[in-house]
Formats: sequence, C-alpha cells, structure tokens
Amino acid sequence: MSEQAMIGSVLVVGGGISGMQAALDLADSGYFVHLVEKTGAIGGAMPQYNKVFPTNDCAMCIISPKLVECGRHPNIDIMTLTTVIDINGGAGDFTVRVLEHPRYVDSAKCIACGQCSSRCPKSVDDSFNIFMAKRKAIYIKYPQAVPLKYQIDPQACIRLNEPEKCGICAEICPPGAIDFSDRGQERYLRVGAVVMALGFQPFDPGKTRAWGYGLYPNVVTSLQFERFLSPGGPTGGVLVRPSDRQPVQRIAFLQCIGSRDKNRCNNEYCSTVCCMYAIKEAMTVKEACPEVEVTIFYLDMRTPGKEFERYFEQARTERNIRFVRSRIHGVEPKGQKGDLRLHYINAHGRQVEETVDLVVLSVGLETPDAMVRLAEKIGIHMTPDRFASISAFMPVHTSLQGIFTCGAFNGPRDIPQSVIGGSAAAASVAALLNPVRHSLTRSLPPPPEQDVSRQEPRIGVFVCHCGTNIAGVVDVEEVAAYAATLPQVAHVARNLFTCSQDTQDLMVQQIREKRLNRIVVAACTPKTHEPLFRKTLKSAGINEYLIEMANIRNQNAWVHSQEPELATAKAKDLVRMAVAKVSGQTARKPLRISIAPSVLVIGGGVAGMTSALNLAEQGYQVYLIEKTQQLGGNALHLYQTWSGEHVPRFLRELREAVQQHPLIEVCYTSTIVAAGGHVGNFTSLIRTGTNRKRTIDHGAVIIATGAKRYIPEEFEYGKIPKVVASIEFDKLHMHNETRVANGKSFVFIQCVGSRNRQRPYCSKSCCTHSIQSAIKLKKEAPDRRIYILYREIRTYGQRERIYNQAREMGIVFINYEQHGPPRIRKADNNVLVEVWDHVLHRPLEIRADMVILAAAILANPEAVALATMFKLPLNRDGFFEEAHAKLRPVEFHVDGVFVAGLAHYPKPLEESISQALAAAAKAGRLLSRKEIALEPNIALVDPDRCDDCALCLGVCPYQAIKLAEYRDGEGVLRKTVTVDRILCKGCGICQGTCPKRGIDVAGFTTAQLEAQLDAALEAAAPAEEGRP
Amino acid sequence: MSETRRPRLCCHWLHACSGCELALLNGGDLFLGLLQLVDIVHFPLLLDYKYASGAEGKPDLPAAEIGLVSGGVASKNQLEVLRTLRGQCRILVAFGTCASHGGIPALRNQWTAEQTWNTVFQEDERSCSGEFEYEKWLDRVYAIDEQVEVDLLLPGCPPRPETIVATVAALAAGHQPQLAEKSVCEHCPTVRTGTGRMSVRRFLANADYDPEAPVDSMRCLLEQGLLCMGPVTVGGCGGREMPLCIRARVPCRGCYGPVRRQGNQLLDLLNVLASKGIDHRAIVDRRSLLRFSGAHGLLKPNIREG
Amino acid sequence: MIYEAKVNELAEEFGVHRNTIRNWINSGILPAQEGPGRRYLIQWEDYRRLCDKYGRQPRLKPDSAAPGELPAASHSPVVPASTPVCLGAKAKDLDASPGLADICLTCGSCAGACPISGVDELDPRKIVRMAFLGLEDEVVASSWPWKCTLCGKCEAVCPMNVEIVQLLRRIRARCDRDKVPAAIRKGVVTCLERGNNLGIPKDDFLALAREMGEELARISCPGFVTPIDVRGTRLLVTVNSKQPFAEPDAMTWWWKIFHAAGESWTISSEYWEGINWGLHAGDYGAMRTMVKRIIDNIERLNCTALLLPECGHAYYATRYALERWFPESLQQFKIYSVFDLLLEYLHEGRIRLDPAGQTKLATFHDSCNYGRHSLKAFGHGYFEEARILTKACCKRYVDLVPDREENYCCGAGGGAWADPFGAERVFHGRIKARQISASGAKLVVTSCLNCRDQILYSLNREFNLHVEVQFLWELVANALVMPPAETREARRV
Amino acid sequence: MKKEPIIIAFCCNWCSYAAADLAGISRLQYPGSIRIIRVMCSGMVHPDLVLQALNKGADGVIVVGCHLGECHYLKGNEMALARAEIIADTLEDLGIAAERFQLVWVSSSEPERLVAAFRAMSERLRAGRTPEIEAKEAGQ
Repeated sequence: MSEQAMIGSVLVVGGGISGMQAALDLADSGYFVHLVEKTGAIGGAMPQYNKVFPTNDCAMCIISPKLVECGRHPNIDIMTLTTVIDINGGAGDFTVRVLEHPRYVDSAKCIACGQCSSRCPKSVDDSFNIFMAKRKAIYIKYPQAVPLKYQIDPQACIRLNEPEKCGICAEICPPGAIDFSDRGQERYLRVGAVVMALGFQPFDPGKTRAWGYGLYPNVVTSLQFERFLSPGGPTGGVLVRPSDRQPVQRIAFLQCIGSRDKNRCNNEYCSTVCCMYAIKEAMTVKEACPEVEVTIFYLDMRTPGKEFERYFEQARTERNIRFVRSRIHGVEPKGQKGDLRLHYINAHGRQVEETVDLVVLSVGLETPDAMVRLAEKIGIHMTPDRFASISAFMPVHTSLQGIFTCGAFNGPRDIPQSVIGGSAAAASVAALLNPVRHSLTRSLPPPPEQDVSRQEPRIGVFVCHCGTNIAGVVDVEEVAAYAATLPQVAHVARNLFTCSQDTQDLMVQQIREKRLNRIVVAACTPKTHEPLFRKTLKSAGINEYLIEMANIRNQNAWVHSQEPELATAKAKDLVRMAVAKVSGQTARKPLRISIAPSVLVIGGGVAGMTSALNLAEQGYQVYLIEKTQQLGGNALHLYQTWSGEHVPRFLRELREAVQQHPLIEVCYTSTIVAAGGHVGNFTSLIRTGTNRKRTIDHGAVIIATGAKRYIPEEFEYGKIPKVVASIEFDKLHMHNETRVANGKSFVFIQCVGSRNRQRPYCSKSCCTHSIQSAIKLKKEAPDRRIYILYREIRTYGQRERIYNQAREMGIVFINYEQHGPPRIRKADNNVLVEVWDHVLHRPLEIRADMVILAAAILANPEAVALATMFKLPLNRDGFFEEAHAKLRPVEFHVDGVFVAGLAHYPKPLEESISQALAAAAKAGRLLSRKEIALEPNIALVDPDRCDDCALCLGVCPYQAIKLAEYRDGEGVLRKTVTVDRILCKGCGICQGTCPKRGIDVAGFTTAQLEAQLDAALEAAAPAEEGRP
Repeated sequence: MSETRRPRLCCHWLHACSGCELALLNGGDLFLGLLQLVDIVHFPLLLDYKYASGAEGKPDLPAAEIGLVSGGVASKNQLEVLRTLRGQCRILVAFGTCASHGGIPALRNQWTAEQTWNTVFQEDERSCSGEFEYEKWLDRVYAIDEQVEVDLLLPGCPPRPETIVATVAALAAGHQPQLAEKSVCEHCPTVRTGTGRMSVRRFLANADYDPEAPVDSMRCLLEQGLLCMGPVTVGGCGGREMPLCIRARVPCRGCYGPVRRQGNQLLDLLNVLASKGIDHRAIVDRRSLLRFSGAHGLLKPNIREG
Repeated sequence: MIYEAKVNELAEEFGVHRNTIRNWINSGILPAQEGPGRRYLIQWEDYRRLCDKYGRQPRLKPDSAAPGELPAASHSPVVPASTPVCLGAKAKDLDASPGLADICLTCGSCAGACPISGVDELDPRKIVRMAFLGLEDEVVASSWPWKCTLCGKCEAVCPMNVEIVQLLRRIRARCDRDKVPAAIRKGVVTCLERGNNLGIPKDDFLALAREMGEELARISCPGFVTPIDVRGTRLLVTVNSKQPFAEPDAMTWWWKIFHAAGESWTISSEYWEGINWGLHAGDYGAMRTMVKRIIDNIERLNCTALLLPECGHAYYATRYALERWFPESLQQFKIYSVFDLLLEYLHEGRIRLDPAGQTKLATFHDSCNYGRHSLKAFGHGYFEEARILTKACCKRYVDLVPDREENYCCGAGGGAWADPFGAERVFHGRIKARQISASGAKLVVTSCLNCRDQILYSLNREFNLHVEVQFLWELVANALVMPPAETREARRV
Repeated sequence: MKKEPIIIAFCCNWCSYAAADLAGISRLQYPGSIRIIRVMCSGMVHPDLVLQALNKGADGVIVVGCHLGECHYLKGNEMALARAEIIADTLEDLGIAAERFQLVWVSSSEPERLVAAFRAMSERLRAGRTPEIEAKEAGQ
C-alpha cells in the first residue's frame, strides 16, 4: 500500500482498560481513534472491582481519571452500544462496518439528571452488580460512567415492549432526550489500523451444579464478592451472607473454578489472575474484620508477578489467611440455614469436613462466544483455548496485518499486562501509520485564561456526596452551609459525583457565572482526582492550579464511618483548611520545552532492540547502548518460547533489522557514565569500548538493562559436575553433549534461589522453561525418565498446555514444599536425588544422570548506578520500580524515562517484547509532540526574603538550585538564588531548610501550610503562653 | 501645641547596659543633627532626670511621640515603667536586641529566677553581703513586646548609630523607617557555593583566608565549618556594607537577633546544620545560640537538670 | 493418655451414627471401657488407630504434641516409610494410556470427593499416583480395590478426566484370583459353571417361575402365565438370581407391569441370570461369556429387545460388553434400561399410574451405574427419567442433595455388598444416610438391588433412618391402574 | 471525659498521604481529631512548623515519611530524620514532652501502620503525659 493511501485513524474495539490505554496512547501520538464499546459506557471490568492487587488501590479511583481522559480527548471518538460487524480492506486502509445499537436516549441532550431513572417503574437485576442489586430499565451502567448518559434496556422497558404503555421517562425528561423511535444504525468507518481489545467474561460456574452456584445463595463468584466488598456495591461494602444478611465468620475461596479443568468446562488454561485476586479479596476481608476465618483452597498458588510473592507471604503470615493445597470437588449445603459444607483431604491425606458461611468461587476468564465469532468472521486465528493466536515475538499482532490485539483477548492476564498490551498495540500501530501521523487529529485550544492575580479571592466550594460514600456518613448539607460562612467563599454547591462528566460541565458553568477564581473540591483524594479538576478549571478559563481538594472521603467519611457527627465536624475543618490554603494559591504557567526527537535505549537485549526498532519505525533517531560486543542479551541463551517458537532465528532477524535500520545507531561495548538534563532534553555521557567519551542528546530514555542469573550455592552445584544450572543445561542440550545425549534420567529442581527469604520473589519463567526442556528431552527419547521437583508449578495462562503435555508424556512432577527440599549426593557415576512424595508421603530415590537447577533471575547490579544517574527508584529486590504497578507499568515518576524487560522484573520473552513496545509507545507519544509542558510544581524564590545565603543549594537532591551573579542597580556584583524549573521536582527540601522563608514550593508554600495549620487549630485552645 | 513643634523623643532603659544609648551618642554629628528634628524629653544617660513616683505611685514619665526603650523586662518595677512608657509614647520602639529579643540578659532564662538568685547572690562568694533592698524579679527576662504592644523593632547589640538616627528621623518625619529585613548574608561578600565541610569547627577556630586578599575572596565561614549565625540573623550591622564581624573575618554571633521576627535562631541554625547532614550534637551548649534572643520563651529552665 | 468421649461425640466426629460407634465398640474395632457419665474411656493409641483406619484428622492430640502440629502421616500398609521408593527401577505398565494416571495434577479433587478416602489409607489420588510411579504391585496387593465401590465420584470431579474407575477395574483384574473376595470369586465361578451366580438348578427355577405366575394371575393379573422360552416375543428379560433365591415375590412386580402394559416378553429357561460379576471381579473373560449367553438366548428366542432389570451393574456391564465386543448384535436388538422401558409404557399410555396411594415423602437415589457410569460410557445418565417415574407414583417428592452426577454412592456398589469389608461399607454409607435424613424423605426409591439392600438392610438399621426403600418398578407396580383385560388383549395383537 | 488529643500529621504525598487514602479504602478507623496536612515530602517540613503547631494548640505533631531508602525525592526523609533529632532536642530544651512529636515511616501500602501510629500517639497523649504532668513528675 502506498503511504499516501493510508488512513491516519485507528479503530479500537473494546473500551476496557487495555483498549482505553491503546486509545489514549494513539490519540496522544497523532492518530484519531474510534473507540468502540459494546455496552453503554467504557471501563470494561475494572470499575466492578473493589481494589487492585498488589497495591490495594481502589480500582474505581485509579481508573476514573483515565475514563474522563478518554471521554474528554478531542481525538477519541467513543462509540458506545456499538458492535463491529465486519472488517474489510488491508493494513493502512480498512473499512469497518459497525452497528450502533439504539440507546433510546439522545446523548447530546441527556444531562444525566437521573429523574428518568428515579421515576422508572421497572426494576431489573443489575448486571454491573452481577445481579445482586436492582437497577431501572433506564439506567447508567455505573455512577462514574463515561459517557455519563442514560440508556434504556430494551428488554426491560415497558414502553418498548408494549407501545401505548408507560413512557414516564419521556414525559418528565427535562431536556426531552428520550427517543423511543431510536432505531440504531449501521456505519462505515475508514481506519488505517484496528486494535482488538475484546476482553473477557468471567466463567459461569452455574454451568454445573457441583459448586452450588445458583443453588445456594451463599455461594458467590469472586466478581460478586468484589461487589460485596465494594463501597459502591449492593451492601455498601459491608460483608454479610447473601442468604440472611448475617455477618460472615468463615469464608472459603475455591480456586481454579473454570480454569485448569477439562472436565466441567473446556478451559485447560490457567486464568493467571485468580490466585492474586483471591488473596486480595481475602486480605480485604481480613483488614476489615480480622476475626473472620478465611481459607483459600488451591492447587498451585500462582503469584509470579512483581511483588506478588510478598503479597502472598504477607497474606499467609501477617494476615493469617489459611492456604490449603487441595482442590475442592464440590460444595454442599449443611442444614437449612445457608451453611455450606466442604469435604476435602488435607496435606496429610486425612479427611476434613468444614462448615463455612460463604464460598467464593475464584472464577476464571474466558473469551465470550460473540468475540470468538467476530474473530472468526474477520479471520483472526485463535488458539485452542479460544484466545487470539499471537506469536511470542509479535505479542500484539494478529494473524492479519494491520489488525492488532491486546488485553485478555490475547490470553488471560492482569491489569498491568493489559495496560502494557494496550500501549504495545499503540506502538505497533504508530510504526505502521507513521507516514500519516497527525493527518486526522485535531487540537482544541483551551479557552483563554483570565488573569485573576489581582482579584480578591472568590472561592467556590464544591462538596461531593460521592454517592453515599461521603453523604452516607457526613452531613454534606451542613458542611456546605458551613462552607458558605467562611471568608472569601463566594459559592457553594453540592454534587452527587463531582468527578462525573456532567458535574464537570456544571462546574465550568458556575465558575464562569459566579466569577470564581479559587476552587475547593471537598471530595476524595487529590492523588487521583486533582488532575481531573484541574482540566475543569482550565476549561472554565482560570488557571488550573487555583484548586485545593479537601479529602473528606478517604480521610474522613471512610475512616470515621461509625461516627457521623465527628466526621461532619472534621469535614468542616478540612474544608476550612482547604479554603485557607487555596486563598494563598497563585496562578502558575506550565513550562513549555522543546523536545529532542531521539531516544537513548540502554541495553541491547530483546527488549532494548524491540524498543529501538519500533521507535525507528516511528521515525525517531535511536541510540542503542550495548555494553557487550553483540546484541541479544539474555535471549542468546534461549532456544524456544513456551509455545515452541525458535528464538535464535528470531534473534538473528531482529538483530539484522536493528543493525540495518538507518535511524538506529548501535553503540557496542558502551556504558553510560553520566546523565543530565530532563524530559525532552537529556544529555548522556557514554564511554565506548575504546574508552572514548561521547555526549548524546536525547529526548527520552528507555532502560532495558536486563538481569543476571543466580549462581546456585545449594544442591552440590559446582561440586558434582552432573548438577548444572538450567542455562548451562540448555547449552549442553543444544550441542547434545554426551552427558545429555546418553542421559536416561533427568531431575529438574525448581525455585533454586527464588522465593526464599533472601529473594522473596518468583523468577516467573523457570517453571515453563524446565517443562519445555523436559518435553524436548522426552521427545528426543521417550524412554528417558524425567522428574521435575517443584514447589508450585506456575505455568500461568495458556502455558498450562505444556504442563499438561508434559504430564501426558509421563514426566513426573514431585512437590517438595511440604517435606522439604530434595537432597543430592553423588553415587557412583550418577547423582542420587532423595525427595519425599507429596501424595504418598514416602521417600523417593531417583538415580539421575543429570540434575538441572532452575536458578533464579537476579536484578542487574549495574541498575544501581543507572538509577542514581537518572534518579530512579529500585525496589527491594533491585529491579526498577515503575511509577504505578497497575496503570503506569513502564513509566517512572521521572518524566521521559521508561523501563522494559528484565530490568523491571523477571519475565518471559513475550512479556519483555510487549513491555518494550509499550515503552516505545510512551517514548513515541512523548516525542510526537514538538514540545511538552512540565508541571510547574517547583520551588520558587521569594526575592523579598531570599538573601542568597545559598543554604538551599547543597540540600537540593537534583542540583536544581544555583547561585547566579548579577549587577544591581548600583553596579555592585550580587548573587541571586535561581531554581532550574526543569530539574526541580518540587520536593521542598529547600523550603524545609531556609531560615527566612525565601524559597517555597508552589502550591505548598510555608504560608499556605501555616494557613492550613492555623485553620486546623482554630478551635484548639492555645497553650498558656504566646510562645513556648 | 504649635504646629512647628518638633516631635518629642523619650528614651528609656530597662534591663540594659546603656550600650544602645552610647551608640546613639557615638553617632556624633548625626546625633547633633537629630537634635534639630526632635525634642528629647527624657534620656537618663544624658539627663540625670529622676522619675519620681507620680500621684498614684506610678512612674512619672513625660509624654512623647517617639519612645525608645532599650533592655528587656526583668523586674516588676521595670514592667511598671514599661507600661507607663507605652501609655505615654505614641510610637514605641524596641531599641536594641535586649528590648527586641531579650539579649544577653535573657540568657538567664535557662534557669529559674530562684536558681539565678541563689547562684549569683547567695552562693557566689563575690556577691555582696549585707542587707540590700533588691528589685522584685519577674520569673524570667522578657522582650518588651511580650508585655506591651511595640510598634517597631530596632535590633542590634548595639544598633548601628546611622540606623538609629535614620530611624528616629524617619519616625519624626512620619515615614516608615528602612530597616534591614534580610539576613546578615545579604551583604556578606564571602564566596558561597552551597556546599561545605560536613563538620562544625569550634567557634573560636580561625577561618581560612588570605589576610592580603579582600574579604570577598574568602570562603563563606559557615561553609568552612565555622558556626556563623549569619543566615539566621537579621542584617543591618554593616548598613549596606559588609557585616561587621565578617569584616573582621570572624563568624557572625547573631547579635541582631532572628531574621524573622518570630524566628528562632537556635532552631533555624540547627535545622540548617541538620539539613546539611551535620551532627548538631557536635555543638557544645547549643542553647548559647540563643544568646541574643532568649526571650519569648525560647530559653527555658531545663527541668530535667533542675 | 486416655481419650474420654461420649458415643454421640464420637459419632459426630466420625460422621457416623451412634449405632456405628456402638458397633465398633462391641465388635472390638474400637476398644473402649465404659466410664462415668455414659462416657467411654479410650486409650489414645486406640483412638489414633481408629482415626488412621478411617482417615480422619485426630480431633485431640496428646499433650506432648505441639499445638497445631500434625502427627506424621501413618505408614503405607505395604512398605515401611523409611525405605525409599526407587523411581525408575522398574518399568510401569499398568497405566498404558496417560489418561489413566499420568495426566493427574495431584490436585486432590478425587480424594476430597471419595467418601472413604483415608480409610485404611485408601485414597484415589494415591492409587493413581502409585500406578503412575510404578508401584502397582503394592496397589494390587492391597485391599483397596475391593473397598472401593467403583462409584466414580472421584472420576466425575477430576479436572483432568483421569479414568480412575477404569484404572481400578484394571487393578482388580490384575489381582490374583485368590485375592478376589470369596463371594465375588465364587459367584463368577458358579455362574460360569452352573448358569447363575447361586447355582439354582433349572428345574427349581422353572417351577418357581411358574408358581409365581400362577399366584400373580390369581391375585391381580387374571390370565397371566409366566412366559418361558416363548419364541418371537419382543422382549427378553433376565432375572437376578438373588430374587428367586431370597425374595421370589420381587420378580412379580415387573411381571405385573408387563401384564398391564400388554408386553410381549419372555424369560429364558437357560442362562437367565442377569448378574454379571465378571465386571466386579475384573474378569473380562467371564464378563464376555455371560453376555454372549444372553445374546445366544435372544437369537434362539428370536427377540428384538433386551431388559436387564433389578440391578444397575447388570445393565451397565451388559451394554458395555455389547458395545465393546458385540457391536453388531446391537444392530439386531435393542437394549432397554428399566427407565427407558417404563417411560415408554407411560408415554405411550400403556400403563397408567395413580400416585394417590403413596403419601410418604419420597426421594430417588441415583445408582452409580445408571447415573454417572452410563453418562460417561454411553453419553446419557438416567436422571430425569427416574424422577418423572417416581413423581408419577408419589404425591410428595424431594431430591437428595447432591444428586444426579454428584450423587453419593450407597456404599455397597462394585460388589461391596458381597465383600467382607462390612465396616468400611457402613462407613462409606454414612454420607448416604446423612443425605437421606437431611432430605426428610421417608421413602427411598432406587433402581439397583445393591443400593436397595444397602439402604434398606444396612443403613436403615445402622443410622436409625426409619425409611422405606422400594425399587422403582415396585413403586410403579404398586401405583399401576390395572386396565380391563380386553384393552390388554387388544394391545397385544 | 478527656478531650481527644488534637494531632497534626504532616503526611508525605507519596507514602503516608496515599496510605491515609488507602486506610479509607480499607475502612480502617482512627481518632477523629487527627488533621492531615499534605506535604510533598517529609523533607519539606521545617521544624518551625512543628513548633508552631504545638504552640498553637496541637497536642501532638506527627511527621510521616517514606521508609528510609524509599524517598520519592531520594533523600528527603533523611532530612526529616535529621530534623526530627533537633526537634526532639528543642522540645527537651523547652520542656515539652517528647511524646508530643513523632516521626514515622510508612509506605503507601501500609495503611495499618499509619493508623497504628495515629492511634498510638492519640492514646499516649490521652493517657495524660502532657508537659505539665511531665514537669510535675520531674519535680518530684
């Protein structure tokens, strides 16, 4: 296809977190996005969750700003209630036929006042709450939905089923938005590429009676349980038994419901996320009610992700959650009162019968049939597990060129992997459509900002009900009335959900009408929602920084939920403090800086090369820094991916592509010795192999420095030559060395150096790796006896297939968790391995020709130096710590620096490649803008107070403060303290040091903190003296 | 009262050493010039004027437009005089560091009045014996703004003569006096880089400098590790010129009191040291950093020692 | 240490009835002395042995054991634990197909589902594991294959579809014949030698059949004559030798139904036995021979359909053998299950049922062979049919929980009723007994002779159930509305 | 009945402020007289602010930062630690009970730890170890 004919817009199918991420990255990278969502609002499954693991953030809170961002983006066209019928054409120019189903409510007119819903006479089970609560026939999917427009459920609506009847909503709708004649329509979209983020559905355990789902009310799915735990859920977050609303005392989680099962369903794969979400839900319960007994019945706890193992350990040791390794065959009722009986065999082979109040079925993920059909119709290849068939080397490419996939449609995965996938798909699209970047995007200039610096503060206070989250505890009317009495407060309003789209519009209107110039939002936490409100201020034409949030939800209503009077009084205090602070708020201008259109990629492994190649394809200059003499990194030791793809061939092709690309300059035997600058304009000093130094200017950095392998100290490694580490074994195996070639008996030992006290993390890829090696050995000679000694087999996702395959081939798996690690000793010509069997509880003895140790993956020790240079954090295990484990998995708090591959955490090749593409997407998104605006949350010098004593210079961790010389009016040479606006990160250490209040972080000036303090202590009686 | 009448100046001392008054006199010609601008109605150093008790046993002090009060308040009698002065003067100026922040006498706030009494007047062999009528002490030494409302602080130990005269002149003319608001560092010409050695040298240690070279080539004394109080002390000792101690190449002792009126020289300096990673416990007798500003409750008897 | 307990506490602990505990005490399984306050004094060791025997986690521990610490798992019955098992020393051959053991995840679902896992160390997961690790000799030598009732609950819950029942049948087949429980072994031999399991002579049987027919004609079915060796009839019906031997009246329930439905049927004078203990003994040769005899009868008598009433396993074994060894004969005649036939009568209006006479709360117990096994082997389990028929005969009906595929075995399947492991059989049945009591049913209907006998004669007594147990066809026969004679005649033509 | 002690908590934006949010999400409960002032870093808090709070009527002040080595700004919490020492010494000089000030490390994922610190300080202060009592005790 010629470049001229390509279309600069993209279709993203699926409005879940993965699709949203793809849409945002693409829209910010210069492509117009049609975001198609089959339900009435975007968000996917995440809004239904209570919290996310392992950060325990509130799910709604972290996704809400992204929802609004999608909703507001000028280059994202959200099409809800829309399904894709067909896709024709080819990469660069597709024609997509979509069907917009009728909403029966005119989105342009609906003001989401909710009167329709409150008057609608028809109640139906609410699918958002998994049928545990009711909603009306005219409804919004959830209170923070984007777009916040009502929709009519045509199955439930009385009028739509019986013309002449009802129609109340149409009669009372203030803007007359109801349209019963809405027929929906087919539309054709022309796009250059398609991203399929079709998502998943939870497994329906009601398909079999065994678990009692649908039969006994106290058997719920994990998703229902999320709703029970959620403050917005059917019980308002209070945990009670569905049968009798009595408190819950004993809970059992049953794992692998609808996963790893080819009997009761046909889902052989592992759903990847259930172990972690079960732990999360269990911890949530234990946090709220430590006396509740919680047991998780499992087969293998699969917690291979970053910080997951610690989470698991914390659950077990600190939270007293009981983990029982036994899969529960079924649930039976006990008595008439709703109790449930579980019968199982414990680790010792004894029968145990337990009674619990509540059984939570940890249901797996599967692709909805409709999505499978769509994929088939379009011609996308699917795996036997009914997920999109992808290559590990191209983890977001479908079998059709120009059509990409991400999220759980690519196989069961958690939120960060879905977010990474969304970004990775965006990067791949951006590379494809680079010639037509910016051809269809539009930019809407914000309204002109009025100068309020000389105006007296006119403060607007917006008190949020947050549904019942705040209003259920705090008397919001009283708080609002009180706010009106505070000095300088010119306007007070109350809103059901201040963060909803319609309230934002209302705020804009009120700011303009009442000429407000300072805003206080008394709602939730600024950490998640301030950026949202800042945009609102911007659209209202006042400076976005003239806002302060009073955190009356997280830090008030929720922590004093039993003391409404106290909470109301405290809410008033918090509002008073916010008002006091905001009146000292000043307008700030973001700093605009131009961007160097080049990227420094550190590390020439697969992750680094993938990022480099994608960015070069996106048209950016790339400097790829490799410390050795060849590209390839750890992948040089790999033979095949879990799905059997040949790594050396892929590596050779990737290497050639990188070396041949005109925009990539590879610096071999090079290391970074110093780095300076900031987002958009970094300057790094490279030392090359010839010990020459060279300076490179670049706009962004991708860190892909890989990891190291653990050299075992256990299992007689290094003492018995037949005991080797897996990477060594692979080499021997590849060359068919005699020890391997003649070997008849092989023992693999898992978790060598991982998941112990020293390294409490899982190295993630070793189970898969050992099983692959074992299968290969067995295939070569079926009479070989192969044993894998493990603690937990963690073949997550569709990798479970190779675990099943290995067992079918007769490979023996022995769990050594219960009886302790195996003992190794030399015996004649081979190695004697002693281990106890976990089922028979008897000692086993294996004469092995070789023992292969699955050694841990360690953080690269060189990361420390790099972290210091770029001012990046490392986690406790020495891996780079991303900005947010869930939603910002490749970014840092330091702008312009991204991470990918093993430098972030041990992971298999396909995840490294995904992450590398995601990092490239983020870098590309940054560079696609000619200039960027930096947050002006920086220290400012008050010339009236600063006397250039220079005390602040040395304390600044970023060397952002300098003394500049100038001549004063009398020609005397003077010095003055200046702050580099780009280097400064706004920590305020200078502010804490200065004895004269000569330097303050904007938005947190000492005067403002003092004002807050005074407001907080207004009612407190001062000590008997004026000063102590 | 004729319209041409000059504003009256009342100058009184409380718990003071008369250094401030002498500084004014040291102004020489400047002082003489001042006489053209104000009528001095009360000035104990110049005029041996006894203020007898008035009608109701109150001190008999003349009314004035401008009152300069040096010294802090340490006795009941002084307090009574101060209150009278406040009543008689339209503008009351805390004259010198003692009046503004307690000054040297307030060092005794580290002990209770009783402890001081016993130490000085009972235990010390050199103390006078015999029967004397002592003034009745207050519990501690107060800055005058702790007891009455004060319109202006004119700190310094003593204040610079030029500044005193200029201040009175400005007040007499009805202007806002121009006083230093920034710290000693403002006019300190030493070389500062923002970094420095991470230890504290003894206060008496000499600074490193080339005696031949001008001061502006000398390294900042604090950065040299000398406990210079410049950054936490309000400037003015050198006028718009180099601070006096720096001129002598010794560290600032903090005699003008805190740079912010509410500031705490001890806390601020320790904070600076702490921020720079210096162990503040290396300082012997940290409380001596409040040697000029021990009023306002910043120095208190150490109850643990007591 | 002495463990002091009341009978009901022990019953609660072991999930059995007080009677069972008393039986254990009386029989010496649980040595105990009567103590004060109706308590029994039990030596800790005896208590622990009992726990071991029934695979229960001891509720109490001796003071010396640290709290929460589990006592070490007791030893394998065959090889002492200290001797390591040498893996790979001997090639395994029991699990030729991976589906029999290799694909096991060792998840424990099967063991959790098995009502007697842990009893004498029996544990389906362990058996699978031992087969997998090449320890089949130990399994074969153990008593496990005979304590297991082959109920298939384990297999039904296995996420990997490990064919555990098939594996156990193979293990049974492997056993030395002298290890096969005597009753089963003898039954097979007798059947092969003398035509039926109990060796009833032909003349005795024919005379009895005739007599019973005459009596039936007299009481309720005027004109009834027992059809023996009637050629050209539609249906060949087999007989369970236990009935002519022990309760001949029971045969006539079916005869009454046939009479009412106007069925054209016959019994063979030779090889009339329906029981096929070749299945239980793991003796496939015997199983084949017995089925071949039935085929010969059909061919000889020129019938077009076959019914094996009375017992779940007979239908299963015969149909299984037909499909496996004689698929061509299934082209020639149809094999009916009792449900198919009764439902056919009902739907075609050949019989009419009146539930008015049966007012007890009834429930249906699914036999493993008609249920789970048929579902797995033939793709259809007889669940709904049984309920339609039962409800047609009873006014009040309640389901057991769980039932259908998830139903618990009565405890006597797989030949266990005839085996010498009575205590285990009763223990196995404790869950069935609990299910029945929990349902509140007073009438248990079943379609298998074993199930009926176990519930009626064993569980009823052991667990004080006080329930009536009827065969499904007994229930139908009792609810029959007998049509006028001419209707029957008309239909027969 | 004793009044709930008023406590000012200077919470770092990156750790304890987030932990305080999480405490809400987890519905942990703590005394209602604690007032959180959000700062960007514990290193932002000038000791003077702590003293001011105590002077202006707060019964206690708590500064909460990230665990050492986990500072979002590399070393701000080390500053806070150094400052805490001088604050402690100053309180001693002023005869103010040491319990009235505390520096605590809490990560963003440790709401329980934060709440425990809040509760502990509140209980300590409520137990009445006010400076006045302290003075009396010392005097005896």
